[in-house]
Amino acid sequence: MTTVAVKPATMAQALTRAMRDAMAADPTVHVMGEDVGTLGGVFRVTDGLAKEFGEDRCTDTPLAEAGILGTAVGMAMYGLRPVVEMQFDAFAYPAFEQLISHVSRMRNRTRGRMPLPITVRVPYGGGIGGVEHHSDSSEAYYMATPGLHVVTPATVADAYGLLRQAIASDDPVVFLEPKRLYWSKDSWNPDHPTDVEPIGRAVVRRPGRSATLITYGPSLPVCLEAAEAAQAEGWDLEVIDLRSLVPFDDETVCAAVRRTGRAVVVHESTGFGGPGGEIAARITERCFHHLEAPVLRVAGFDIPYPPPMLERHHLPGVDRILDAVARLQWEAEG
Amino acid sequence: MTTVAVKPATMAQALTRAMRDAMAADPTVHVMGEDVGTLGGVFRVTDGLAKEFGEDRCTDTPLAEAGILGTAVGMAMYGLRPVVEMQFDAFAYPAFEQLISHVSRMRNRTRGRMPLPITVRVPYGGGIGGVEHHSDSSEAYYMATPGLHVVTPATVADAYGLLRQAIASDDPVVFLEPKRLYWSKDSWNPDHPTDVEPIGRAVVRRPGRSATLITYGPSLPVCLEAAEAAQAEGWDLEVIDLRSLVPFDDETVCAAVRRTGRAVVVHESTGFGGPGGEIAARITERCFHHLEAPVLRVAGFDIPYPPPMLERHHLPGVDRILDAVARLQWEAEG
Amino acid sequence: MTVMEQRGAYRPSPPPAWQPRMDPAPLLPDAEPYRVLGTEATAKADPDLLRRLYAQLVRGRRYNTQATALTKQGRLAVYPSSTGQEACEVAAALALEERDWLFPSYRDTLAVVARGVDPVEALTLLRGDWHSGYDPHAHRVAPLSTPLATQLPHAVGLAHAARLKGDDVVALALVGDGGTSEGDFHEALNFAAVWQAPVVFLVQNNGFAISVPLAKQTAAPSLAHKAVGYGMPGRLVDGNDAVAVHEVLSDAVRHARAGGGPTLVEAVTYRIDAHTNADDATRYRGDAEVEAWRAHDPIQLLEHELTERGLLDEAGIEAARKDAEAMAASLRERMNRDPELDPMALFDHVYAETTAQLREQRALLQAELEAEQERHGEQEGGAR
Amino acid sequence: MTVMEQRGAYRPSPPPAWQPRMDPAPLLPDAEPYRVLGTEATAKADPDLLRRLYAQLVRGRRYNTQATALTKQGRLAVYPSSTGQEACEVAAALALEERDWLFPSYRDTLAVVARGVDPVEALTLLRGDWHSGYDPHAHRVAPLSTPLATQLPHAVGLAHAARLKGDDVVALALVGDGGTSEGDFHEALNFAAVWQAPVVFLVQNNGFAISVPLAKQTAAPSLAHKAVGYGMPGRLVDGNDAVAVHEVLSDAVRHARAGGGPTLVEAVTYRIDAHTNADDATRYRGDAEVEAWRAHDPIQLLEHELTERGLLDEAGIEAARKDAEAMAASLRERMNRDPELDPMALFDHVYAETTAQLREQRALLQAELEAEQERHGEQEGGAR
Ligand SMILES: Cc1ncc(C[n+]2csc(CCOP(=O)(O)OP(=O)(O)O)c2C)c(N)n1
Ligand SMILES: Cc1ncc(C[n+]2csc(CCOP(=O)(O)OP(=O)(O)O)c2C)c(N)n1
Ligand SMILES: [Mg+2]
Ligand SMILES: [Mg+2]
Repeated sequence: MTTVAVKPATMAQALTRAMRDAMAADPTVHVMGEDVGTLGGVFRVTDGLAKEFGEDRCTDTPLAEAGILGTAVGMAMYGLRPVVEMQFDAFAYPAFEQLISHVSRMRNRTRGRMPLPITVRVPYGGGIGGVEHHSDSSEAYYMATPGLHVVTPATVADAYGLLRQAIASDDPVVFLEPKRLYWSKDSWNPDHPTDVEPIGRAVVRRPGRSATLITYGPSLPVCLEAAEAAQAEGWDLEVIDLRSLVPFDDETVCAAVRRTGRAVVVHESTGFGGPGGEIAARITERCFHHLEAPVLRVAGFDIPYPPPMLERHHLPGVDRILDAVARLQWEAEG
Repeated sequence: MTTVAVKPATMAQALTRAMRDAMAADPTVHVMGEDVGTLGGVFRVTDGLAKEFGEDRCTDTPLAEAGILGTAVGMAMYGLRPVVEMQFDAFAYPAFEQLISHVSRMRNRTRGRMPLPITVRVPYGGGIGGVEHHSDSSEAYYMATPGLHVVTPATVADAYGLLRQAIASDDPVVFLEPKRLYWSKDSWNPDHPTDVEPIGRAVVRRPGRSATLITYGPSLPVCLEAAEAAQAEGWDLEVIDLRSLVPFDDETVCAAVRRTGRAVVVHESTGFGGPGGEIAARITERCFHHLEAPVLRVAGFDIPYPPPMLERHHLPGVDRILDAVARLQWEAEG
Repeated sequence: MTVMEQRGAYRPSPPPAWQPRMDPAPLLPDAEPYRVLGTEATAKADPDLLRRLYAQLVRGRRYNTQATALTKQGRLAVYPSSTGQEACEVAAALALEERDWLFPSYRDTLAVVARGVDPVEALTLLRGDWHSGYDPHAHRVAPLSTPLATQLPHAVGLAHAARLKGDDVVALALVGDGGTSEGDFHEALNFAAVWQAPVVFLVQNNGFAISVPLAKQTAAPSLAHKAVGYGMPGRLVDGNDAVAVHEVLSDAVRHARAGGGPTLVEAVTYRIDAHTNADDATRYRGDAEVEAWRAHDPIQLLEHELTERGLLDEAGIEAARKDAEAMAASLRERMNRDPELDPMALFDHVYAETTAQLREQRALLQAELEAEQERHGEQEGGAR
Repeated sequence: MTVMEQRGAYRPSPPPAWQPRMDPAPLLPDAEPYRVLGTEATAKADPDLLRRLYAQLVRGRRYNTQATALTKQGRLAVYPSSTGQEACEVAAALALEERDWLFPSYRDTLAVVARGVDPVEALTLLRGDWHSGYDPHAHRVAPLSTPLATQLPHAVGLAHAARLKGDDVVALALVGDGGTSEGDFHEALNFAAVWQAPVVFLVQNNGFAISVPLAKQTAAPSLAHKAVGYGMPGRLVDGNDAVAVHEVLSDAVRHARAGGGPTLVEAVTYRIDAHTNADDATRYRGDAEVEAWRAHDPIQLLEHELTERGLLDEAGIEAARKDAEAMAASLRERMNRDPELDPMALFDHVYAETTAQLREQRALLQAELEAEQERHGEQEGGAR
């Protein structure tokens, strides 16, 4: 997939455009959530939608997340495609029961007769100086819930393309938006905006031969930076952007790891019980004899997300990634 | 720790006795939940407590799990030690926000000034012929939440001992009770009932030299059975009962794996994003050069828990475990 | 700018935003549950409707006893009986038009059946061969909801969606007295009122949530009094008076269909049986209470009325009974056949398109089953 | 047994369980918010209390403007101002005895400060050096609760626990109009009423939940009308009338302390500032509305009253102003110092006893920080 870079936009703008285009193309697409209408969302990601499509298509709901997701379930039962915004990661927790007990299971429960094409947009992760409850990385909860797709863009083009795909999907998608990339700018091609790999495919963002960094969402830019810095140490690092945690692209990931023989999984979420465990375990199961070193993980510490003034110590940064790369038993090679 | 086996009891009885003894020893211990009072709980685990200690100490609450856990938080703030019963695994989901945003974080939030010594008892897992929402294995959600202890007994003695420890702990403990072991009987010593290893320690339930099965809760008896059956195939399997998923006993687990060089993690919870990923990843990180084969996982499929008539296909059984053991690359040895 | 610099006009009047709002009086329920049977209002009731209700009640009771019997025969994993609550179950189904939607809770298989769903399909969840047995779209009945009150926001969303589409569809959602304590109850009613969604909430207050009596569930004057807090009318009805329940629900459905918004109906009734066959109700309630309620049996109330008014004679009673027996016999017979089970179906509906992971796992199970069959074959072969 | 075999007594009376229950009338709020200032009731108010309230309101407003200024100077990460709502914030703090507990929501730092917590500690969360800055037990103030309405069940549990212990402690919990839509609001009020817990709920209805106006939040006649649905009294009060709020809250606290159970109070007020400094309120509301409310300013209302009654003169006003300025100056000065940060503290309070895993991670961070310092040292050394 080649994208002719023509027009710089922020990730937030690409997301807005994705919803706008989806709403224009399909009258069953409805956006709903707290402050998504008149205000355009606290991150302005739904800006303009209520104006263009009316308040019935982009609705300010009462302040109750279970109610938002629960009514979205009913709307989907009647043939609509709700796109639900949870205002922040931690404020999706009240909707957990609806998500786990209904959204993820309704298709299976009814033997396919009642699919729920709901997109749950969750701004997630830290690095924005947010106070408590505004910086959680909750992807482990969603990954452990069969029946959900869990998708997260790291580039502007993917923000558009993956959100369009998520809204078009007949399955429920938890769409995790890395808050700190909302204002990241990139060039993309608005004429081929959906010209990205499908949900379920990982993408090699930087080819390399020494070792593979496997990451997603907010940590992709950090990994790319680390890969640049690693050159000075003589390491040519490959960087994979998973894009979709569920379904998981074993093929792309394992092909890369088999090539390099070494891998580090990088994410912001806490390490223990976080996504990295699953990823490292499945790589090891599949590529054991290609591994020169154990798959290592660089993750947030196993602590509640820190207050803003301390968050930099928690977030995986370039140095921590390079330290992990250094521990990939290079001496064994010689 | 040696336990003189003297008196057979069911796990349910041991749990009841643990609460009874804790309530007798400490007037701040309060039991609360749906139907825990007059009825004694739908599994009769709180049987007799309301009668002995009064309804103020063992309280039938209104039917609202967030309310139950949320009021327990307030009670703990005032110095009580609430023991909360969630009626079934899936009915703990409405309490998720309280658990994640408050129970797990209050101590850290207040720099240790406001600990919450709450025990959340959750009957979990399948194998009891339960209809939808009555057989979930939700431990992955709890493991991924820093600030919680996650404990699960697999023996009658541990049911008593670990629950006493959980109630006495100054930290919140999610105490997962394997439903299908409620009626399992075992001999234990009521005179030394707390004579078990502390929370945080894993225990070798069966020593062995060929490979290590790592498991917990409902899958322990299955693993022990598999280990017996494996003898016929010439495998001498070690079986480790984790007992506590958080904190995790790396020491015991890694010592075992280093000895045997091969390991299989067994649990009922879905595999993808489940506890096994974390466990396999951390073993690999720590014992890579001792491993003759990748750490394999035998888990529930990545599907919503099946209806009762199909659950046996989902649950890890002896054959599936032995098939995994067979895949531990034995040929590599020769 | 500090306060001091802001001096000026000052208005010791009511706060500016305050306009006299909706008068709460019409939203409050009557002091006593509304009844028709045994009152003057009974004369106005349509004889045809009364007879239809009667026939359905008799069928409903028989359905309950038959399903309970099936648990004893191991044909159902569990059955939460609605014996004593048939008036609510049946009236709920009959108050709806074909295009409307019903949102049952786990106890409401009878309402589902009364709406036209095949009883065997309605019982799939409780038999345990799959989660939901019927096609929700075929009769516009949502799957039975086990997590309490979670179905209420679904009903609101569906009703709202229908209204947005311009369809005059109403959703009727059922919940128990215990379920009203859940946050989802609150959120659903609030959304419904704010959106003026065409939805009717029927609380079957049967006195208990498993073992917990109403007094431990709420301190409210009645559950119907919750309605005013959402800005919708609350109605209180004798839940054993099928005619009254039918009338109150029909009014609420009409009101909703006409754009009048949601209504909360509390039907005061009683759970005659234990919570489920697995429950022992003697642990938490006495016989006297149950007996008092048996004397207020929904079927007998209606039967008495019909007989008094000459609308029902012994032959009519016998006909209803026969019809019910035929239904029960067919149900029994069909439930005694083992359901067809396909373990592979476990993987078929998790996603619209299966994943590589599930394909792997499917293959694993397939291989296991084949090995199992081989072993069986060998054993049988060996035994011969 | 089928129905037919159960014939016998039949009772076309109200359902057996039905006893006339609590009369709802006393639970319903007045049609208009209760006011004292500008009415006859004002004569009865204690002059000392009025002066105390006044001084606190002036301080409170100054606190709000100072904290807002600190956001502009980068000294606070964010500040949700309670400008316009000072009467509620101050009255909430003053209505409590020392042994009582306050459960604030994220907007209520002013109430926390008015209760006696050091303003710098009250602002810790919003400065961002830690989550909660004060010792909750020192002043019996729970940590500021960001997840809306989640603090309400905490207040109920604490009040219930105190009552079980025999302490006559009351909990006062604050929540916004938006927060009333959350399930936790419902569950908390229900538990409180069922347990007759000594807790008072104060809803500050300031017209908005960020951008969402009350009309999109609820269709109820008033938020106070929700009380009857739980079986507790609902009270409606002019939230800008500090004397009225103080009186209503004090009554409710007294009632709770005496064993009378919980009360829901709705104070009608207005959020004069944007949601937080990061919000742009012009996107969703007009100036006229804000101006109307400015003319109903809580400080001016009280100041007018006090001046009229000869309880306050220019010197008194000046004294209050000076006191407020001193508080602001001290706050400014102390907030301009960088807080002490200890990255290692991230690991210290996750558990009572740290885990092996956290020890490992602590060591990792320690090593990183040492390496960082070394690099810094080298750079500085090199530069010299
Ligand atoms: C969220 C949730 N919590 C707990 C349960 C377990 N449970 C099943 S039925 C029941 C009692 C329900 O009482 P009520 O709402 O009055 O309905 P009824 O059984 O009387 O029909 C409980 C607690 C559940 N199904 N869902
Ligand atoms: C559970 C939850 N959902 C969403 C939010 C995000 N949020 C913060 S403040 C706010 C509006 C609150 O409105 P209201 O309750 O009226 O209080 P006010 O801000 O007016 O004081 C929202 C939606 C949150 N903090 N918690
Ligand atoms: Mg009930
Ligand atoms: Mg507000």
